[in-house]
Amino acid sequence: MDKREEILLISGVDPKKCMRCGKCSATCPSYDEMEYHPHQFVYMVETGNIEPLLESKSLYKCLSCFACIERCPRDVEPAKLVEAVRLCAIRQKGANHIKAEDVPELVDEDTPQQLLMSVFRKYSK
Amino acid sequence: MMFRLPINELDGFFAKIAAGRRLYLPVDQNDGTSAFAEWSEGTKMSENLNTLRSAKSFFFPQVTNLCDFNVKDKEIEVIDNRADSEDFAVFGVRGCDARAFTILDKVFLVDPIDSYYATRREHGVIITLACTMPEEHCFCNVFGIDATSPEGDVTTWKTDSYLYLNANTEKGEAFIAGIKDILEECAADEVEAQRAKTKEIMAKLPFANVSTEYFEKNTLLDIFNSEKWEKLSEACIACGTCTFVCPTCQCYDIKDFDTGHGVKRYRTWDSCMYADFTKMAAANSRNSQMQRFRQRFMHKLVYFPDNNNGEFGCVGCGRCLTRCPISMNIVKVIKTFGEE
Amino acid sequence: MQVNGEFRPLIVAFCCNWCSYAGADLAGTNRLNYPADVKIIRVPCSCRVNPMFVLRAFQRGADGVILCGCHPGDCHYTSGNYFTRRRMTLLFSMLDYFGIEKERTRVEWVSAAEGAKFAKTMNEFVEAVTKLGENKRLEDLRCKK
Amino acid sequence: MHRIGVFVCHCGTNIAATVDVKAVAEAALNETGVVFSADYQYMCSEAGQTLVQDTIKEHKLTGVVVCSCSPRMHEATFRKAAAKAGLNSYMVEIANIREQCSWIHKDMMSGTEKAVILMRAAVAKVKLNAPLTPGQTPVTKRALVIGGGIAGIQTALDIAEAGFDVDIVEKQPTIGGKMTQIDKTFPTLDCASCILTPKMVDCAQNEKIHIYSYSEVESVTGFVGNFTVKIKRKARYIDEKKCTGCGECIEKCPMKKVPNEFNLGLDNRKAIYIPFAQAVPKVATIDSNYCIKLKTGKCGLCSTVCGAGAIDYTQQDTIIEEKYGAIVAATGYNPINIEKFDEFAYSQSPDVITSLELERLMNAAGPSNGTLVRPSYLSNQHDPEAHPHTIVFVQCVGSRSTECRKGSKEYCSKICCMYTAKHAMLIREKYPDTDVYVFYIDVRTPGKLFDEFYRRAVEQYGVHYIKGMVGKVAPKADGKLNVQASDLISNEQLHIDADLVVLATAIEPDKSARSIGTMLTASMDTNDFFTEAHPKLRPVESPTAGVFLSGVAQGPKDIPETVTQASAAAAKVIGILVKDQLTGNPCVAHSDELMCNGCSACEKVCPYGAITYSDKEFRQPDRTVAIRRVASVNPAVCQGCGACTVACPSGAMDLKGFSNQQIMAEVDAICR
Amino acid sequence: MQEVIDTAKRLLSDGTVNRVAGWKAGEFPYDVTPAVFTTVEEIDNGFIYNDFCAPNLSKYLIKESHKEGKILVFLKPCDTYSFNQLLKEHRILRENVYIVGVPCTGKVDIGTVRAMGIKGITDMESDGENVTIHTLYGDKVVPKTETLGDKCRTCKSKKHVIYDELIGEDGEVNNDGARFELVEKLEKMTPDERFEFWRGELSKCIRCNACRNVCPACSCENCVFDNPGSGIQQRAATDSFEENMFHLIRSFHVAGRCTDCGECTRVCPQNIPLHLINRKYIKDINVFYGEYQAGEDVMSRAPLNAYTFTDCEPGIVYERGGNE
Repeated sequence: MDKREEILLISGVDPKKCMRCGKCSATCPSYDEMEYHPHQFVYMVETGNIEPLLESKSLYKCLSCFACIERCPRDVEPAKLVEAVRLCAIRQKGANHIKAEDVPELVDEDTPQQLLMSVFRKYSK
Repeated sequence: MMFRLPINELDGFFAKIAAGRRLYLPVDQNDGTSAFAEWSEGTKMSENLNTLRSAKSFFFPQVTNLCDFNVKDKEIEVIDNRADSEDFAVFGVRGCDARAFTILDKVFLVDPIDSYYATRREHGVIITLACTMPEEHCFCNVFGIDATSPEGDVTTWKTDSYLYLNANTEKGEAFIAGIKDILEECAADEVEAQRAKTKEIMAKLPFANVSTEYFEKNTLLDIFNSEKWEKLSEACIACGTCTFVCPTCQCYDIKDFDTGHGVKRYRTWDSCMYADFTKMAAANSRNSQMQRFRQRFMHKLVYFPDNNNGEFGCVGCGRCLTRCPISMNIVKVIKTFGEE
Repeated sequence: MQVNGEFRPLIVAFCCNWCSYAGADLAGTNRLNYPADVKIIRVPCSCRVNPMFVLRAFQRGADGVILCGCHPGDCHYTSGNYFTRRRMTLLFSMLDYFGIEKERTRVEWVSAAEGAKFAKTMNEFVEAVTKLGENKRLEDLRCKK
Repeated sequence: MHRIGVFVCHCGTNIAATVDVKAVAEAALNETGVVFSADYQYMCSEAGQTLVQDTIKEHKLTGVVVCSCSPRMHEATFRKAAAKAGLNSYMVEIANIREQCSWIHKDMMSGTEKAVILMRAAVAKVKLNAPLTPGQTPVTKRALVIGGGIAGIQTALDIAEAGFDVDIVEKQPTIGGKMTQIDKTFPTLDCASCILTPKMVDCAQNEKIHIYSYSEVESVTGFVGNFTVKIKRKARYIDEKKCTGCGECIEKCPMKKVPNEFNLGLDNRKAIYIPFAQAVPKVATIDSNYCIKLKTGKCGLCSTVCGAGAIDYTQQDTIIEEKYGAIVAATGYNPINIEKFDEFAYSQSPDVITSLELERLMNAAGPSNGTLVRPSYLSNQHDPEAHPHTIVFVQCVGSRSTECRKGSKEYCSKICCMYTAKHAMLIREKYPDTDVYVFYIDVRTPGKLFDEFYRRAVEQYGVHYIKGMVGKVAPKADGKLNVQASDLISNEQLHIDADLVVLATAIEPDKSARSIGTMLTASMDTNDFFTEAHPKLRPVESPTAGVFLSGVAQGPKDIPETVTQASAAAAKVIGILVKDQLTGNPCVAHSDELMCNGCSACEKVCPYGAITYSDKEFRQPDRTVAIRRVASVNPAVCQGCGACTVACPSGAMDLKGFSNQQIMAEVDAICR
Repeated sequence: MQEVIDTAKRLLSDGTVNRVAGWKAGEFPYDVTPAVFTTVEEIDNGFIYNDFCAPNLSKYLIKESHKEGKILVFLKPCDTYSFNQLLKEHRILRENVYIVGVPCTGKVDIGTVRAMGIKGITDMESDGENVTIHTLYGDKVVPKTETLGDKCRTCKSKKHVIYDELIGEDGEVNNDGARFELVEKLEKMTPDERFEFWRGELSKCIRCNACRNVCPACSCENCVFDNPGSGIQQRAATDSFEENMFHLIRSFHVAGRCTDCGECTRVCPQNIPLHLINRKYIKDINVFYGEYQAGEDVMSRAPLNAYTFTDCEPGIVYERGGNE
């Protein structure tokens, strides 16, 4: 499977739904720290231009705050794509950066699981 | 003269009969009931008391193709389908069904003779089998039928060790003559023990004492005008179940079927319970379900006996008792009238 | 039907007046060939086709029955083909349940502009039915010649 | 006895080249009922038609089969020809041996064979044909227009112009609709009131037009040419005939704190009010929700000051009934509720407004008398801070979005691009000191002079058009609005401190449309826009005969388009009203009452509401009388699709011209 | 059940109703007949309600509700669905009917008992758990669950969907899908096997019309099969095609209207599992167009009289499972 399909499969996102309004990027709190912005993520995944994304530090600048998912008028869910690309990067390296037993037991139960995972990946890079 | 056959030679016996003609006998179906089917090597005879449908269809099938009209361009050719009957034998007919044939004969073999029926009657041998385990819905004795010694061309009795045979008619004699080499002669009273035992059970049947006296003593009009019909018929759903399982019901309709290149003319069973039975231009002569319901029982219990020296049009097989969707039946009718 | 030792199927096609019948006309205008085994019956709308007609065709010796109507949403009567869609889905499913070859029945949406689709559909359908051979499971022996 | 004549056309060589026409004609004579057959070069020619007509007379034909081209081509021709010869035109059937035979089959044998079969099918069918006569129904020469906006007004004026009576039912106290609230119109920038109010006055003065303002449609029965409509006239507690619209009562009314819906709640009005100065009818209305007299029984000031004695606190809702020949649905639209779009802070800050609110703010008759002020300073308009310097427009708010949970619409609202360009332009013209930003996804300007208009906004007026959406609007402590947006071209995230944010809000059909649609049995799409009978060819007609569509009720559109459709609908209405009788299609469904069970299945599938039920007495076979519910089809409404015939389990419902027996006879003939 | 009898007497005596539709005892426990009772004496003289009262009384109300005065009817949970469906189709005058919902734990089916090979049944008693069967040839005790007919073995609901008064506690709808198990089994067969199965079953049909005449959905004034004008009138099946035709068309006519009351199979004198045809339609409708239970309410649109823009295409029949 090529990278693009892998990412689409992991994320469950259909980038073709994007109408290029840029609301995701407009709403993104980490915008300035990013090399590739959320709307670019969507476009680049759609065109199969994945390599630059895998290399980019933007991956780890995404806070997984989900503002882009919340605001997107077409239900594209860019944050899920970002997460999928991250996962791809990890799989490429062939190892997880954090062990399950390292997960502190005292994590707040209300915290979304995806947030935890994103944070772990980000800070264990 | 009584003959017998060791019971373990039954298959050979069937094979012998089937060699000269088609042989039909009751066979078990997957739902616990039995039906007449053609015998072939390995066919097992059913142990059931009686078949779900009666044996009347051997002589009066549900559908008979009377004739065809072939159309070619604007020409019409008439084709008679009558001469198509071959010899056959029906084994395992019970006393009730056997009596039904004499009733049907009184309809179809009196002038004008129904040639379709007559042909089949001529070609068929009826081999009856004496009952040993009557069931609760049996009431043939009410109509003077002796199920332990049924009518038919040949009567048979089945015991654990032998099948006993006795010819009642010329056709029966001829039939036995044809298979004599596998039979042995025996005394006529060898079946008496079995008969006595069966009769003992029959005396205890729930309907053993049902009386048809009311219908013999009252006039046609009194019965016809009785208020009881209304209540008796109120649940009737106007289906033809009773008619179609009945061994004596003989009404039919004639229908034409346009095949596109001709017309096939059929005779099919009909039921007086149907709203469109004998429907004519000015609708049906019996225009309520009560009238139709009454017709069926009046026919069996009053009209038929009136025309046939008191013989009832029912043989007490009990099929309608077990199959009626709403459990209304001739026994309930007889009893309701007899109550007074 | 056997013609010169070769099986030729008899296909009855019900076509709605507004789209598919016009589509069939267009196929003709464009001289697009399809087998002569297909005989078209014009109905105002595909929703006019009673399951009775489908069975009737099989009874009388048809080997395949196809219904053609406007594309969903394009019905001249706004909703007719939506009913057709449900009715025929259920009927065909039932015929399949009875063990009757499902390739003998078909619904296809053909617009007035789709002459080519009409011809293609008929070619495919005739081929599929030819493969199955004679309709035995829903035939009426009385109607046989 | 049938006496059928079969006529086989050569169509030059079109048919004759692949079909042995003589053989077809010969084969026809073998069919029962066929007494005559002939082939001819061109059946549709004068001579061919004469042959048909002469044969009908000479052979006393009871039916005619023409084997020729598609019935879609010449069925009408041969029907007319038959009628001229005295044979009912529905006793003619066409066997299509050209398009569906000779043109697609190459060899003569199979072509001829198939042509014979098609001929047989047509003969089999024609033998079951019955003479049909199209039904005639009288037409009530009066039209109803539901909705008194620009769409309804234009439709009514055009119908009245043609000399027919027309009624407008408007639920608001005045006609005029949304256009009355708009300041200027694109792309000409002329004043909306200036072009609309004369039309409103025309309506009021036209004796053919009757306006039922403050009224709603209660029920609709009947069918094309013969609708009966009940209209509820809501109590306005004013005698419309007496009120002169002088406004004295409004002056005196002590109840001042009623949100003014005309100004979208930006200011207040009195409990007794006239929505705006040019209202038609210019009659006051008492708002029963706020009137002190109606609520508490005390007050009654208005009554005291009214010189005309028009005030009537005891007025009740009344229902009137009127008959119409045609109905136009012009129910209009509303901006969607955007309270759920919290990223734009609409509910948090008064300075975030919808475009329609901006129209009121810029209108000379609006709450700020035409001076553009930040709504937070409406009560303090002279404050130097009141004037906005930085204004942000956000496009596509609630349009083109799948976020149904927020009340978004998947469709494009069509008008926003243009009115935003208009707003931006007007502001820049009037207040050159302002910075105007327009955030857009796409700018859609298909229309005459539309793109030029938008380019003018950019090039002449210096409006900043930025491709990208606004992600967030955050009110700041200093009263400014922090607008966070992306600029997709320069690939930057922008932060703008704005004084005013204007949201180009999606529009949706008025809430009343759904219930009116049900009453009219007019079909609607999932967005509650009325469906047209055909999206291309019958765009102003509803599938329900006699019901027409005008304006946004059918789909988003701007004023010129609305007016176009309004006039088109009027033309369609006039087309009906001008007739004394409507001639129907005789191939309609009919129900055999003796077999009908009254189960309602047919009614459920009828797209036209052509089926009604009534209890009828039937003599039973046993000579008793039973009352049964049975269906009957209104032949004037039925379009003959046949959906009901299949829904009917008892077979009581059948279709004339395509009856069960006819179609089965065709099947039989084909399979023979 | 004494409570049922008491209710009947009470409502008849206090004038709420002038007739009572119920079940009348027969010669044996199993041959109960639907009956209308007009007096308390008549009720005393034969009215019963027990584990043998299988007949669904709702169809009788088409006639009865159009007569003078109000009629009391006892409906089992599954019967109430039929009643609702008839109400929806305007076949019953609701105002003339007083419905008392009676509890049901499944009805003993005499055909099922006979199929066990038990002959000469003269008496039967059910204590709810077991059925004691007295025969001419000895007694037998059988768990009641084994004596249930097809309609009760996979009961769809113990909930009354309409009633004026209820006797006992109302039960629950059963959604375990067990009633489709046999349909699924058939679906998994090859087309040849299915064809053989249905040919075997339907060739037994004697066209007595019991299934049609008992069916609450088959309430036509004049059935197409009795109507010479319909073009498909049949008196008896003269060809295997006609055996199929009758059941195909009948099931299509009741598709989306059949409440799965199971009466067709119960009354079939030839023991044809007719409910498997109707259940196929019910299952298909559920799968294709969403769960739908006919008779559950009186307002919803029958699936065949409705549509959505996104309905599946008929081609789904070719794509779907089913063995090739």
